[in-house]
Amino acid sequence: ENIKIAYIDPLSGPFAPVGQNILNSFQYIADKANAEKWAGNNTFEVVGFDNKGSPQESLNVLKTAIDKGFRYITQGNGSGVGLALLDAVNKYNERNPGKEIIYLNHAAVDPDMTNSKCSYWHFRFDANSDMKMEALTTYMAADKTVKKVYIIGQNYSFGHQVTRAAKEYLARKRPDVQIVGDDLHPIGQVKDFSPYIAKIKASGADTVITGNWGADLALLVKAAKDADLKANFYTYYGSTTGVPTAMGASGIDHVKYVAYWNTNNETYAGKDIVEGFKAKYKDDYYSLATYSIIQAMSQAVKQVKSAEPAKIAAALEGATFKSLNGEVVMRKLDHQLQQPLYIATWVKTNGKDVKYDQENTGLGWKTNQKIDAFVASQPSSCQMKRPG
Amino acid sequence: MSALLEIKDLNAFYGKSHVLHGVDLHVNNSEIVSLLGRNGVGRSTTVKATMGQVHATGSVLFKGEQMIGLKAFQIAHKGLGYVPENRDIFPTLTVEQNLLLGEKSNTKTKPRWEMEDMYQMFPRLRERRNTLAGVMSGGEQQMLTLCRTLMGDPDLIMIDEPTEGLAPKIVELVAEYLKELKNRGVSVLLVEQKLAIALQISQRVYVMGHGSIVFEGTPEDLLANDKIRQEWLEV
Amino acid sequence: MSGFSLELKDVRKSFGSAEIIRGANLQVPKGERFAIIGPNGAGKSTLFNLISGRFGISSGDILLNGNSIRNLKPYEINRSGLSRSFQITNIFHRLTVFENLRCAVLWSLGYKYSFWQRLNGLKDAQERAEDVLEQIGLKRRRDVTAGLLTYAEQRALEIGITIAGGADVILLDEPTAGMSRSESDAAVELIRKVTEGKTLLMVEHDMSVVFGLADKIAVVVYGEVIACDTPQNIRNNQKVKDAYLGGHAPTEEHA
Amino acid sequence: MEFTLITLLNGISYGLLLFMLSSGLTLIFSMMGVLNFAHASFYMLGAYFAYMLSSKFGFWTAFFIAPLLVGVLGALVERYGLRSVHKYGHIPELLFTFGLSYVIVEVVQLIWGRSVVPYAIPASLDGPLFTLYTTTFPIYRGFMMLVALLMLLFIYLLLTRTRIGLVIQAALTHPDAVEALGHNVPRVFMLVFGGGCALAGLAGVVGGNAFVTEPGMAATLGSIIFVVVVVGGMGSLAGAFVASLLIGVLQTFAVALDYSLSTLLAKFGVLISASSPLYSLLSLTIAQIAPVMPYLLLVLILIFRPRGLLGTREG
Amino acid sequence: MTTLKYKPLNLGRWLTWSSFALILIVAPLIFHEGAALSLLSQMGTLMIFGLSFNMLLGQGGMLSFGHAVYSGLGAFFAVHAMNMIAEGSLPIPVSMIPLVGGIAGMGFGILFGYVTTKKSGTTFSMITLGMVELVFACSLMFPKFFGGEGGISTNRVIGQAFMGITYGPQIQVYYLIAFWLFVSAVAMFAFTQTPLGRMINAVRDNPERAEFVGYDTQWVRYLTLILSAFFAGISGGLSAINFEIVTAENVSAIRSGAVLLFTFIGGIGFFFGPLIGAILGVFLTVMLSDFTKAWQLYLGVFFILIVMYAPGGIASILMMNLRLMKFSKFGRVWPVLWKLLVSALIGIAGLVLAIEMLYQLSLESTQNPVISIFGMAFNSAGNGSWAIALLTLAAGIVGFVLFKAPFQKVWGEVNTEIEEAMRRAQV
Ligand SMILES: Nc1ncnc2c1ncn2[C@@H]1O[C@H](COP(=O)(O)OP(=O)(O)OP(=O)(O)O)[C@@H](O)[C@H]1O
Ligand SMILES: Nc1ncnc2c1ncn2[C@@H]1O[C@H](COP(=O)(O)OP(=O)(O)OP(=O)(O)O)[C@@H](O)[C@H]1O
Ligand SMILES: CC(C)C[C@H](N)C(=O)O
Ligand SMILES: [Mg+2]
Ligand SMILES: [Mg+2]
Repeated sequence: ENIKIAYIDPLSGPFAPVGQNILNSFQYIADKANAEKWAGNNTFEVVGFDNKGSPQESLNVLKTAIDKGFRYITQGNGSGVGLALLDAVNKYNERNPGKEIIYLNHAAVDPDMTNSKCSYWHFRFDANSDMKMEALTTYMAADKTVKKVYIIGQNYSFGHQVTRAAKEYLARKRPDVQIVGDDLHPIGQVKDFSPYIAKIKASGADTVITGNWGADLALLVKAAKDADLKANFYTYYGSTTGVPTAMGASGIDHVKYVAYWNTNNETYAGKDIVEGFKAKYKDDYYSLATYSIIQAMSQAVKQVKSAEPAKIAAALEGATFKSLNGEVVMRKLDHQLQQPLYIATWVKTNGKDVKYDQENTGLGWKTNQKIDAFVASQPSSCQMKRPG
Repeated sequence: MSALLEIKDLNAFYGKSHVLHGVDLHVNNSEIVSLLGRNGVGRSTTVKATMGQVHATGSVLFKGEQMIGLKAFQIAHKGLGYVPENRDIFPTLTVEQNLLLGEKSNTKTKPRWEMEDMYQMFPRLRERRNTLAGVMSGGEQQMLTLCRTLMGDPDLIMIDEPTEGLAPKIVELVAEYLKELKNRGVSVLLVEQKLAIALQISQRVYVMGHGSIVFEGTPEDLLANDKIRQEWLEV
Repeated sequence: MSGFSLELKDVRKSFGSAEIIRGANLQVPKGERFAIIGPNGAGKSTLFNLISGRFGISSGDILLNGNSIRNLKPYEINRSGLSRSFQITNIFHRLTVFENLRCAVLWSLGYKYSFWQRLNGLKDAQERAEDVLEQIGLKRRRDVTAGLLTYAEQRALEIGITIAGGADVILLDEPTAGMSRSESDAAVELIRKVTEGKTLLMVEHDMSVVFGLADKIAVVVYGEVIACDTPQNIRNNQKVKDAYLGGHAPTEEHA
Repeated sequence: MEFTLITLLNGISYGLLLFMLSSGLTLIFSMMGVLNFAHASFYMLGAYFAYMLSSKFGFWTAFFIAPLLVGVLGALVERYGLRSVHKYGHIPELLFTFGLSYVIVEVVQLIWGRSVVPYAIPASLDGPLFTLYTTTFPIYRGFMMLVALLMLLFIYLLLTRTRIGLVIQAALTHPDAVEALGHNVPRVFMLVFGGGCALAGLAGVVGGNAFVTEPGMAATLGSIIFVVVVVGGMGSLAGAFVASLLIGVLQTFAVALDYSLSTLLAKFGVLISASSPLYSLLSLTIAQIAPVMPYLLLVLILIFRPRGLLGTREG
Repeated sequence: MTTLKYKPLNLGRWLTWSSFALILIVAPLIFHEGAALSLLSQMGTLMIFGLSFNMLLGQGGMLSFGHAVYSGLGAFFAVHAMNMIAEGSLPIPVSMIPLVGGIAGMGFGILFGYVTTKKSGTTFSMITLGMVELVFACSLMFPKFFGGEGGISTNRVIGQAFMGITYGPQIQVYYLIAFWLFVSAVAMFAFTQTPLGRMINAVRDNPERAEFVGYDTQWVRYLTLILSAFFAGISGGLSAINFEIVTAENVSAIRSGAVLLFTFIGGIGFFFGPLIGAILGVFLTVMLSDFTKAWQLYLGVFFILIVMYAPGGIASILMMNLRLMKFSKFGRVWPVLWKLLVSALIGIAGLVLAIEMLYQLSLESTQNPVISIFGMAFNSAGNGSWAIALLTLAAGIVGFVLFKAPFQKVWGEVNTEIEEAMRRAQV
């Protein structure tokens, strides 16, 4: 049986680069899975649908996809969109019993989606922003030079979550650390961050935490360099398409990022994929979630011998499977994948612990620390409503 | 000597409606010629067509050169001046700027007129030199259009109803100035409603009816010819 | 209250530094036909603009039927019974002739901003418009888009719109400008007809029209009314001759 | 102190970039009456051309050639597009440029792809210009400011030393009459539009690497430059200049001010709690409303001074 | 638009309206497969939106860049109302939600309109532009009301089913929209036939003169805007029901631009222009983007072509040809017309092919270069298919150039003849 997954993400507009890269990743992994028969005789097909980055458009696209017979959708670029889809999927499944669809979330990391708004039909394969913040702050806690922290983020659900978490967790782990300021700026609109940098400078911060992604991150770092801001940047998305190029050498040594994976990991797990992907798409593979999703699906399909979402959902719950960052669990409680996290720093490639660069900059991510799943793990307030 | 302006078998069209049916007329050096006729017979169209502003066929020779097919600005550069009816002044510019636009950038010879002469002619304009032309009185606008064209130092000037909306006294003035133009060697093709003026100052007159010339001669001839007058001018 | 339809009391108007109207005084009795003449740029149209509320006046006062209309908005003045035409034709180009006139009558019939009545249901408006159409002799052009009318026809429509609202004080600015003799004769007749029993104030350079129509003539020079008298006396008034008429007294001189 | 100075400098340099963009727009807008919605797109083209050229022939070649290319492109657009629309009036003209902006973005993506291109600041202009206290001020920003000022000078001379401005203004209302006076109106229109676009292109050349060169760059600046033009006063170059600086500085400073009504009230001992009504309104900080400011300014200006700060005519 | 002579052949008008109603009723029966229903629903809402927009642009000559503010805010109020119904704190049926939107839109019409309509012309346009950006930026400042990036979602299946109508199934939503569309369209057309409706035309043509016949032009504009905002609000309310989510982009300049775009494509000169515009609009934005990544390019090019060659919009093209048929002259045009059309089609085919292959090469370089268009497979890497593309394109262009002149000639002749005929008819 051929399992069709609708990839609903921006394929045009400002966020298209990220969207396109992850779509390619999906298709690459799908091909690999089909070739290697991960799911026995079942095959995967990932089809891209352009949601133009808009929640409302996403719902249109969802309709179309459903009409075209898709039973699985995946999305990630933008928690705003994510929350909207989550809601729509729930409604659809209520109104069309027996025709349920499943939402495989590859990057929308707003914790609400696995807490207050958690849903039986939603599975998140990225680590939510609280987990990442947990890891980040744990790492920072060890670093005594961190004294004054500034938090800056995009003004939308995800940005808000990062700010909130940062404050809470730092207060818990390093009460001595002082939050000298926090800012929320309109997403994707600021072209000149120097005023923000001036502000950060004036605040005397030695460390900046930001959930910015895409151009918003690139410009931030660039402006920091221009004004010769010495502070370190702890980011979420330093590795997403476009950022490395824009950062260039300016980010060396003081830009870090936290994610569920790093190409230059301890064992270079997944290097064949990274190389293969680079060869095929002249682009970097960084979205491990694509791998995890296909992997998990394959296992579930094999297990229940059916591609019926209702059955698959049941199988995915609590499933344990092997991904490139190790043994991971799709927690039954809230459908949040429990997985280790990496913290890495932007440095020159050296062929030893930093083999792979990004976007041909000759610069890459050096793993500083791998945080085990249980450390990063977060409690969940999810009251999962299960069918029947 | 060959005429300064020689129009032969001029046909003009607005879109598809055929307005001029073979107009023939000519203007010699330094003479005033009037083009008379009732409303809507096509006098304005004749001058517009000559100026290349209406789609026309036939032949318009100016100084022996063919004007048909040229663009308006090219024709203007040949030394043909045109004062449109209904006061086409530039409302958003001041009086002085209006006059400035009249000047030709690439004139080899020293022009016959300076801004000063214009102000001499109509002191009213000097008083209002810095007001926006758009707010000027009807008559003032009329004066301005005339002067603006003169600034371009034309050898032949075609004037469409220059006296409309002018006070009787000014009308007489204008008549004087037209004579003055002629004395300075500028020919004039005058489209006029006011018969008295036209006959008083022009050497030859044409009468136009339904898109073609129905009479040519001296003012005296016209006064003598009641038939034409009744048929084509009065009611 | 005074028996004047319109009264100007020492009206002044300056644009920036230039004072254009310098204390104009004028009294127009009810039902009279008044002509205003004067050199170009004397301020005739400006006077009209002040009276009809297009510009506010700098000082002085204007009374319409005894009550001040000083610095009222044009529409307010129009509502209180004064209507004007323009020197440069000023109609609703994209509407048909009939619609032009109907728009002109709507307010006076009290339909105001109504959006709950069907136009075609408003019999009185229909009839009034049709009448005016008749009067200005454009019946056969009823459904032509106004922009396509010939110049003379547009002038006629201009007058039509002006009188349609049934105002009792009418201001006409050079109604026959650019018309040939025949047309302006017709226009004069039209004006005489439609302003029957109304107070008429008009600016005109065509002396034959002026002397043909006016009961009284006011002469404006440099923003002042230098004379206001019967046509006869005006014709013989030396001041006027010098300032305005010049050598030739009006005669039949038009093509 | 350091903060204030630096922020001021940043504000001014941002303002000057805005000016570089809006100057072209003002020219086109005031002279031809065309609201060129594609103006920011030409800015983008400038950046991309520069990126392309500089990677082959170095920055300085790009600096001079790219704007020309954009200018020529603009002229062509006028000649083969706008001109035929002109007779239909301003709305169609505006809509034409509106559609054009769609097309340009797409074409750019077709040629250079959807993501950021590495259009870098030339080494010769990289690095700090001077250091204020501890903050460095990059050379490139200084360079940007210089270019903007030169541009201002150039346009000013062009407009005051030639009649071109008059011709176009007149041609707006009475093209026939202007032609009859011996001016080649179509050509002048073409030059102006081309010139305006070239200016936008130049802005792109210097702005593109100061910030990022990506397909979205047009959209983000698109409407703000309209604000500048209108606030400054349509057709007033000086106005555009003042407005650019004003908005530049205003926005830059606003970002930095974390005061809100509630902080103000707090000064008077009134404490606003999250529960109290209008909390979300009262607790809005100036920094948060920074993005709105230009538009707020726009609306206010248009209501109270419709012809703009230094504008001469309305609408 | 009302400057067209609507001869009082009211029979004809009855026919038009009842057939309109009929179409609305049967449409879903014809197009039922796939996403057709949701497309129809979107068209419906966009139609109301477009018509209301044209009240300003077509009727009043007011070019607004911010019309989405009214539909958008209407939508937000509608969505909050629905959530309140869900909580049971608001006892009204879902069918009435559009009215909530309408009233909200109207309210903001009263608020903003008072400011914007103080001015007309470019100034008006600019103020509306500023206003829409303002409201949009506010949407991020008041997440409580606007729901920030993600917007506000709702559930339309609320309150007890009334005669089995739950609004769960799309078809029921469609008919709700169709109903409101019909009502609004009738109302808006009726408006053009009222004193205010006529005066707004007058104000458009010559505001000054309008003042001198007793009308306060600002009030005329203001009232018209309020009414138009009301209908915009209704369309907003409907879209809230249809999508069950309302986001900031509903009040954005982009949305406002879109309605301008489509209304113009449809034709602002005719009352029904926006209807056509809406249909095309949905096709171009929603469907096309499913078929090709180049949709924005096509949209832009198409729009530009319309602006350049048919500024009257599709509606005017339609009417032109209808007129030909009415005067039974179409026969004369057809022989030259079809050649032109055919060559145009060929050219377009070639162009599309080229563009698609280009996209494949530059953006999908990694996918396999073979794409299938018009049911045929083309290898965007191979010269063969490029040759085909360019040849077809060239052929099309040549044909077009060849047949353009004769067509224009005949077209001009025929139309002048008709105008002559009409003039004679009048005189
Ligand atoms: N733009 C136009 N489109 C169509 N027909 C026109 C146009 N301008 C003038 N006409 C027609 O062409 C004919 C001649 O017009 P023209 O203006 O030359 O008359 P005229 O002799 O100048 O009369 P007038 O005293 O009104 O100036 C008239 O019947 C007029 O209706
Ligand atoms: N808005 C304005 N600003 C400045 N000056 C003005 C304005 N309006 C009119 N004027 C000036 O006022 C003077 C009188 O103008 P007005 O139009 O009243 O003259 P008029 O008597 O109607 O002359 P004509 O008989 O030529 O129409 C003119 O010199 C004109 O330039
Ligand atoms: C693709 C990611 C940058 C999306 C982001 N993490 C979000 O949740 O909004
Ligand atoms: Mg004429
Ligand atoms: Mg006057």
